[in-house]
Amino acid sequence: MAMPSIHFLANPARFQRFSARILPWLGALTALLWASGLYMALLVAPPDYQQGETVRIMFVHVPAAWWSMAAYALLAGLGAALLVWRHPLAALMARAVAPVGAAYALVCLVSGSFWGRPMWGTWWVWDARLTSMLLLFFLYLGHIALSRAFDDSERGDRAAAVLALVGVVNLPVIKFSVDWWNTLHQPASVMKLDGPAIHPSILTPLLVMAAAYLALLVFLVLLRTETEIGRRRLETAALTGR
Amino acid sequence: MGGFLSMGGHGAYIWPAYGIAVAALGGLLIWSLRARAKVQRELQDRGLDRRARERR
Amino acid sequence: MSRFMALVGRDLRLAWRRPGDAAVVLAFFVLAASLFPLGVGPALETLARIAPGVLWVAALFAAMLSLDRLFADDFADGTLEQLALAPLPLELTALAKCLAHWIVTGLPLAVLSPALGLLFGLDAASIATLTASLLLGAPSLSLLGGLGAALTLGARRGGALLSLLVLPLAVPVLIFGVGAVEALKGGDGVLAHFALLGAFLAGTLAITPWAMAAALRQAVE
Amino acid sequence: MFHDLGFEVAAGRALLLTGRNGAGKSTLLRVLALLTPAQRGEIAWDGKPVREDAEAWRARLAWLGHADAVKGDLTVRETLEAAQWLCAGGPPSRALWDGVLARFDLVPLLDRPGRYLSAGQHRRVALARVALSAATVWLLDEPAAALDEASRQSLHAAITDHLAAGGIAVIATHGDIVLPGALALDVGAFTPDGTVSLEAWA
Repeated sequence: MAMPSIHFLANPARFQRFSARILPWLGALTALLWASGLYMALLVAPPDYQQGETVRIMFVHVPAAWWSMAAYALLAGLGAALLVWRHPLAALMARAVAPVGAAYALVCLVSGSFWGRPMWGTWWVWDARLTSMLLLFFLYLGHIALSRAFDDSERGDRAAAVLALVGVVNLPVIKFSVDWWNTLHQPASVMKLDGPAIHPSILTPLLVMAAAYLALLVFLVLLRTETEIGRRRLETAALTGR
Repeated sequence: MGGFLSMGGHGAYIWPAYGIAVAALGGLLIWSLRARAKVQRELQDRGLDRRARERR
Repeated sequence: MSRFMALVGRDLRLAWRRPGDAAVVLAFFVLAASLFPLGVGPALETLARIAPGVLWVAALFAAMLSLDRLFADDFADGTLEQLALAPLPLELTALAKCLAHWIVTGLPLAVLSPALGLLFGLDAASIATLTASLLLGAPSLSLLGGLGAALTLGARRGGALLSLLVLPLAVPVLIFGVGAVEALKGGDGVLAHFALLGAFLAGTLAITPWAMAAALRQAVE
Repeated sequence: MFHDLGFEVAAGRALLLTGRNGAGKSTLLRVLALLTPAQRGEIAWDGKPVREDAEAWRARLAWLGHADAVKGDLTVRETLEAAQWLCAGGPPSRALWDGVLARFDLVPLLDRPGRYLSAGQHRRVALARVALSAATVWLLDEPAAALDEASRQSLHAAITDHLAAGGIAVIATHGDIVLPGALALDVGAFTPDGTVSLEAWA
């Protein structure tokens, strides 16, 4: 039942030829997106009538939140590919994705607290979204720690894959419980910025920054997957004494 | 230029937020590039890299 | 069914032969909870306000402490291989061990909590709600903790790693459990909280046996 | 580890796996017990791949690994009864129980906790568990390890009876078990670089 698209990348050598070809182009695209995104976010976008300039932090905060959650879903998908279809590359790609997802979650947390400071006067606010992001960050740390906790790295990959599958099912429940806990303890917080009714002058920079984050995510994942393939090749070579 | 830097008085929050985001992601990028280079060097030393394997 | 009960019985007998292991966990629960008044101050009304949170967090840590041995002994002496080959599906085997763990740890924690509730100046109704929430929440902890124990079998830093993996997943239990007691004090109904605790337990019962079996199969490979 | 290795064992026959340490004897046994998944290859019972009904195949197995699965805190009686309840779902028949305990000289040790037993005694308890299980296929990994001469005799007798009753045994051994008419297979001969030596089929 191997789906054609996954099967195409199944063979590490074929994957390396594919990634070697597209990495330079993807790198250039990422740099371009980041340059234009930052330019639009800092110079072009108007200040918000309420928050003034601090709204600009949203351009680095919100995309980090989106893609750190998407990366965790990808991690779970790779986990399923490894456990269900024994896809050889999924384990290595999962090792590549986890640190990037964790970094995105960290960026989201830090930028979130910088955003909260002028508005709420404190560095950290137990806001529902920030708290869920903090827990997602811990799930990432758990995944990374578990995948490296065994002498046999394949065992680590499979154990982390099981954790990712349970984690991705549990994540909405965690989010619900935190939102629910938040409404119990705090009146609805003022941060309502990500509603659809965002003014285009704010929406376009946000979308460009989101594209920049995505391009960087894909670039880093392909890059790190190549490294993991190399590492695994070194490991097996050492094991079989070649 | 002054207005741009002070960001309507909130510069002290906007610049660090951007700075940390770029530093963290940039750092991850550099670290990943260096890790790949190190692994490829080791592969070449052991004659395991792609060109050597295709020659065999 | 008889195989399932035989396994639960064997684990209970093993726990009975080593009462020290369970006693240490319960002692830790009491000690961890009683440190808070030393830290926060003896004023009973502050203690009563933070009591549900403190007792639930202490129960969470106590459960985590007792979990890394759940499969480790069987893994070390070869019993896990026999269990993997027994006609009883591995999912049920893992469930039996979590049930035994709940009986040995989860139940006593709940039974002990009224005494600690008094230490914190909780009124009778709050204590009853707290104990009920621990009774309904602890099985989820045993299941999630069992998954953590199975995943970290043979890992280098088992104990601490287990808590890092399991605690984020156990956050809903903590929130609903503590929420129940606070809802009582707030005057509105506790039914919603217990329903959510029950729903979480049902969900955990549906997912973790499969995940534990997969993790155990990897361990015996 | 090994590949292109194939064999067939009929009812009432035994297969002795030999080969130096690390040749893959234990791994082959674990693959047969479905503990370790094989990358390629098939295990069939009566011509039918066992993967289709793994539960039924496992129900036919008795497994003796390097570790004896004897609990320090349980007495020998409790260990054997628990194992019997787990695989058969009920207590063992009186005759079988007495016969096996007598054969492996465990009656005096019945009520002694596992932690006071020696390695040889642990091994005898593990062998008793295998004998008590009504398994058709015995997978034994160096069963004679840590056994004294007397215990080795009772092991030999137990295997012979098992084969006589139409059972099958696959035994990894260092040559310390001699079974007339048994197939022998040197797992070391099937080394990864593909050299297959035919005399392995002695």
